[in-house]
Amino acid sequence: MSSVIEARRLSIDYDTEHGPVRAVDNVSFTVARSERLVLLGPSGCGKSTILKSIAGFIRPSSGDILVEGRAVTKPGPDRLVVFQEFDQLLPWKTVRDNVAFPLKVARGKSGAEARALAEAALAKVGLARVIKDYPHTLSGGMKQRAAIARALAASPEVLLMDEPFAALDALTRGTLQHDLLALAEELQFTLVFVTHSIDEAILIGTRLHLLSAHPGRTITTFDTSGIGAAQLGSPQFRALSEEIRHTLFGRRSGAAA
Amino acid sequence: MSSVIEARRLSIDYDTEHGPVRAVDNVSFTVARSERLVLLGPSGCGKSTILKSIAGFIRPSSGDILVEGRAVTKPGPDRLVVFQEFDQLLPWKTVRDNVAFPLKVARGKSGAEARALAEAALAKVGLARVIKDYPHTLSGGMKQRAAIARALAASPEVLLMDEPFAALDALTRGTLQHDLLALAEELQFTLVFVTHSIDEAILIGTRLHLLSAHPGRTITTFDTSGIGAAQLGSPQFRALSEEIRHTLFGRRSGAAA
Amino acid sequence: EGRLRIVEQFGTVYLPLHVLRDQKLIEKHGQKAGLEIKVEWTKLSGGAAINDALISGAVDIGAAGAGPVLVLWDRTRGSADVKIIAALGEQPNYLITSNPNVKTLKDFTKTDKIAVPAVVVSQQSRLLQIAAEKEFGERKFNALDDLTVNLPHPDATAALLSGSSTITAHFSNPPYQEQALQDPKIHKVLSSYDIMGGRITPTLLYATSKFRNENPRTFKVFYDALNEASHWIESHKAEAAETYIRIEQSKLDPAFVKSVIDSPEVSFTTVPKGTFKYAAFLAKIGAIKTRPASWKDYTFEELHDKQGD
Amino acid sequence: MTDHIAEAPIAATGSSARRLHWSALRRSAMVRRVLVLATLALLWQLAATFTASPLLLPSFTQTMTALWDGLLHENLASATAASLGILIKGYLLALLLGLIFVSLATANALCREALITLTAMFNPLPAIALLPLAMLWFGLGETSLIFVLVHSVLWPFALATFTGFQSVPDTHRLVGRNYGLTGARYVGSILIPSALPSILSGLKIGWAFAWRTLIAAELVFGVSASQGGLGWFIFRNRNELFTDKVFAGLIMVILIGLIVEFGLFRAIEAVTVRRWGMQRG
Amino acid sequence: MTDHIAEAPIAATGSSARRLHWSALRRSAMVRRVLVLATLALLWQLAATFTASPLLLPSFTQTMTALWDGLLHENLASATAASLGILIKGYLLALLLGLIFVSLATANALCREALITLTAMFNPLPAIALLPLAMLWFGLGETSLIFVLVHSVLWPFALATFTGFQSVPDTHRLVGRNYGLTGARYVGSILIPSALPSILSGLKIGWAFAWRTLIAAELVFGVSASQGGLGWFIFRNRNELFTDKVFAGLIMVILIGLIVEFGLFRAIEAVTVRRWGMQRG
Ligand SMILES: Nc1ncnc2c1ncn2[C@@H]1O[C@H](COP(=O)(O)OP(=O)(O)OP(=O)(O)O)[C@@H](O)[C@H]1O
Ligand SMILES: Nc1ncnc2c1ncn2[C@@H]1O[C@H](COP(=O)(O)OP(=O)(O)OP(=O)(O)O)[C@@H](O)[C@H]1O
Ligand SMILES: [Mg+2]
Ligand SMILES: [Mg+2]
Repeated sequence: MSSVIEARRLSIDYDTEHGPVRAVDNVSFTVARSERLVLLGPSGCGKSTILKSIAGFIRPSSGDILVEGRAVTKPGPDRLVVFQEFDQLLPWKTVRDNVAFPLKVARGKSGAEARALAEAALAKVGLARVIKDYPHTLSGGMKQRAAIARALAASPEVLLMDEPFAALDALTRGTLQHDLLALAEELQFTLVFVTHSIDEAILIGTRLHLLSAHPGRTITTFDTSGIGAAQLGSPQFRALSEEIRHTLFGRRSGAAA
Repeated sequence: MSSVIEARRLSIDYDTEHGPVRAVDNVSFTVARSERLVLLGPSGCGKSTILKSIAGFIRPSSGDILVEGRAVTKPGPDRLVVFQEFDQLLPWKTVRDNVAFPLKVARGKSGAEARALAEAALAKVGLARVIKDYPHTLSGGMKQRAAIARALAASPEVLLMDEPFAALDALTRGTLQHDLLALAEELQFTLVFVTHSIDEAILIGTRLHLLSAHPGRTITTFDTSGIGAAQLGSPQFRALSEEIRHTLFGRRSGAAA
Repeated sequence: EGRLRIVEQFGTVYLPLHVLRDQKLIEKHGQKAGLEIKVEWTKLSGGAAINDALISGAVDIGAAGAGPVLVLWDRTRGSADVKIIAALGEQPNYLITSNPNVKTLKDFTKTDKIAVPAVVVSQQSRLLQIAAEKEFGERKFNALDDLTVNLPHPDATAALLSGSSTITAHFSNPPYQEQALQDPKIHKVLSSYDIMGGRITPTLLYATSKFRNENPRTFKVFYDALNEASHWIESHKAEAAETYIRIEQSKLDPAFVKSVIDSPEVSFTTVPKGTFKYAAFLAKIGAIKTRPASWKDYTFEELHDKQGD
Repeated sequence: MTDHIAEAPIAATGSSARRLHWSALRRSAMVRRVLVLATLALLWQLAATFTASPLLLPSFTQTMTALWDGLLHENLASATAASLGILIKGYLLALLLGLIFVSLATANALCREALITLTAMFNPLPAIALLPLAMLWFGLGETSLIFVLVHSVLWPFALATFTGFQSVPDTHRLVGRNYGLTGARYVGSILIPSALPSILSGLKIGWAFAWRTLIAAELVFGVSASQGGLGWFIFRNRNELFTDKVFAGLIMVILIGLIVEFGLFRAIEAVTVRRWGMQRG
Repeated sequence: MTDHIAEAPIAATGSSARRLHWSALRRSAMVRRVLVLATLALLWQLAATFTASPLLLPSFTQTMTALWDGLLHENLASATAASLGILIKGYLLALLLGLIFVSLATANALCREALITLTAMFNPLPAIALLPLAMLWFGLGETSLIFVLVHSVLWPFALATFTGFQSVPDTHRLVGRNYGLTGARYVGSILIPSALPSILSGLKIGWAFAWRTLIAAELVFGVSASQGGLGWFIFRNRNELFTDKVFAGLIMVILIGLIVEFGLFRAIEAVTVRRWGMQRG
């Protein structure tokens, strides 16, 4: 069995002042090598929570998560995360050093090599101009792009991305979606991707895992391995998009996003 | 002349280690009462910067900003801001108290009244469940919704929103877009709205102000006052969307957003 | 007039003050003189703090060692004009050691450390300097200074008795020296009486001339009461010991306190003794700038008909 | 194996442990505290026994006996109360002055420079430097003690608080300004809560140094008549070489320190910075 | 009118002032500092003239004369150097111990409890309490001084640093853990830089209290007549009632404090926390 990630009957509770609150309820999925699983669901349904528990930051209340067949016990650089937060860049490092950092500490690259790789990755996300700047001088979208560059430069076996493109304009977003898919093709990493955009989910994912609103339960899954950038805007694509929308929200949505 | 906001030949520089960096270059616009101006442009083009200078947080390097005919000299509760950052909720207040806070300090409401209004506003954005929780227990999208509720509850004359819906799923986003428009209709406030979504821009705005990439310069403006939720998905809507895309990026974008 | 603020330190040498307080002698003498006197008693530690208090006017009468008093007299000449009111009593200070090889000052070696309350400037340090000058010759008064270290009396005593520290000698003070000497490992090297060639009064009461000029009657009352207290102690040693224990709320054994104040070397007298030699030495080494012509230069007139020196 | 993941990551992401787990942790925090204290007492007892020099280092048991004795038969309790009274007055006054000072420094560039300069100048000055001035201005007694206490608390507290204020995230500042908050309202509703972790650390340091200073200063400013505080209790017994009572007095200081830490500061932390997710255990 | 907006908001959003403006500000920060110092000197001079009690409060000019004299003709310079040498040794040792201690506390729950408990217990203890132990273990001299210095610096520094570590934002922690950082590497590359504002405030407070303690402790430990540091210089002149020299010694402390604040700490802040946008002026 070549499943890289396996979540079995996963439930996650947060302990709060008012007692435990269930965020994720009995969710199971498997992700095979070089598959791209997208978690899709309404705000607050537990997408980030699931991602953090794959990353090893949160221990499930019940059920378990296996990565490469072994139970996740701690975080590690085999599963790099792009967080949802803007402040995930370390403020005391320049943008370049932020990207070079995991290359040095987790990939054993030399300083010069790490810097060179970092610069290349930053150029790809359009941040060549600001490599020597500190993160606090970046705009929201620029911070997010730097974080994406940091994760991609380190080419992990498993990549966990939490709404990485949410703060980006259409052009930048399109470019990065394209780059991500190309890189996935090339490096064959396994991806778990959180988004609230249905179209993005179809484009990026080979499989979509739909979650209900709080607490997150599995609604259904879609196989979208056959659909890629080439199908974008096609009737098939739009039909699937509508179907997913309907499954999630039960009616046609009037949102412009 | 009934223009509420007037920016005249606005240029804004940030002073950095490497000298001043121009973020906004010679941008002018006026926003009439109860108009809804959308700033649209690529990541890092200076949208947030313009918003912050209208809010009175950043002094222009040249040119000036008038609000109600007077030069902006300081921030104030007549121009409430929904920031782009997730951490704009005050962590030491519950979600409800966060929303009640400006009502008390800037609108002179009594504690009970403020709390009641806060609860109503939070219910509208789907956060009734968490009114007594502290912000650090909220998901990214929930924080953003609370911030939106906070600004809307205080019903300012001028509302400045910086990508408020970026972290939201399609359904929530659609609902909030709808609610915002309804409220704008009802209260007739003046809105400056930053987004990177072209469709959202068309839907929300009565006028779109397109900015070029760094440093932000005016490309052109679009009058979209005739287009609303009713036109969403119509050929006219799609044609406009394509035109804007073309104006901004010079080619058809392959992004799924 | 009518108010007296007195500051003292810790030790049996302050016994006359304890008696004043215990028997309300100042108040009694005040009534005799037709004065309602309110007495405030304060405790401070260290001559420097007492000097500050006196100059700032926070207290009226202080008690400290001859060293600080003479320095203060020297520095305030022409301004506050601090002078000595009276002595508290004659008491010896012993140089004691736990090093069996030390019989005289010459026997101290580099490995010995002599504890004094304050290197160079304290009463004990000055006594040691005078002794050193005698022992090693003129101008060699600081021969032993390098062996001295700062340590308050109680800590020095504890260190010496514990035997586990580097302190091998202590220029001490009653009652610590008596306490220490109860230990057979400790012996006496020198007494301040040997050094000064006779009995001395190590602790003195002093005040500013301003206070005396402005409160002549109160001053007189205090002086008379003090004399009575001293006389009373001389004839009531056992009761005086009890007074000490009562006023100081001391946990010491009354018999021990009595043995300290009952020693033939101790007597309670208001007449200063041995201060002039001391002052002359200080003037010689430059610690005070003015060389007094006689002991009367730095004492108030009340004492001038006594046989002091 | 699962314990590791429970340890580090849950501490990292917050209160994600299960209910039972949490109460077990609480219990074990208590257990750990007792363990630490017991170990210390044991080490002390051993060291004292080994040293066999009760004049320098009385044993734990001797000290406890002296403490008991001091509380029952001597004025240890009232001396402690007297010291505590003065301490609290000086401490609160210093906090008030510190807050005013730091607030002014936030509002005005000249005040800011004055605060930084004054702190750099006066913070390193030992109390000895203030004695003459204190006596000159306040005479002997409580006022002078309070003056010295204020000196020892004001600067470190102001420093910690000012650092906290300067580190308040921009977003919090902007939100406050956006609502038109200025002056005391801005400081009170934005800066103070946002800087609370630093302020609490300043409060703790100030509290500790207030004690250090008081004990030392009581010796210098002395006592009138027969009353006197804990510092005087210690000094007197030191003068009479009752080292066990000296240590009993110090144990009082330690006990009060522990009570204030766990009864007050930790409690405040629990309902503020920890509850708000601003500080992790 | 535009000045207001330049003041508060620009401070709030960061380095958005124009180049010229910034250098003008820098210049005026210098001007302000000089203004503050001059005002203080003037106040002092007036107070001294008014008090007319040079034995308690010598004037600014008298003190400056004494300072000059002390540097040229007396051992003030060498005494200062001696004190500074010991101070730095004790200070650095305390920082090292503090960092180790706090790092252990971050990694292990028992160590954490031990740190909190020990700090609450020992921080309020005056140096006097350590005297017997220091004598017992280290005898008299430099080692004992360093021991007392470590006591005065270690606890407040550990407290401030630990507070800083606990306030490190979750995202920074998660990023560090995500890259597999643990132990010293985690502390060094995540916790220390992220907590740097608090650590710097701990460094400043520790530095100040090291001076306070050293000046006081030199009177008790390890002074023999021939050598002796600044504390001894002050004490001796105080006993001999050369108050102007006492103040000259204190001015040395103040001068060193100012040099360290503006030459070292501010410089460090400028290239770290301010540069990184973690702290505002
Ligand atoms: N630290 C926490 N303590 C308590 N509850 C929490 C905590 N973090 C998240 N939750 C709750 O868990 C649920 C899921 O949160 P999560 O962040 O996983 O949502 P999400 O799907 O990522 O949402 P979004 O799209 O808005 O980011 C939410 O209801 C939230 O309130
Ligand atoms: N504090 C700062 N110091 C220096 N430069 C800054 C600062 N803040 C922003 N900038 C620069 O100004 C430019 C505009 O930033 P701004 O945040 O306004 O962009 P934006 O249009 O909001 O982008 P996004 O859509 O990514 O949020 C960027 O190039 C950014 O690097
Ligand atoms: Mg999320
Ligand atoms: Mg922005």
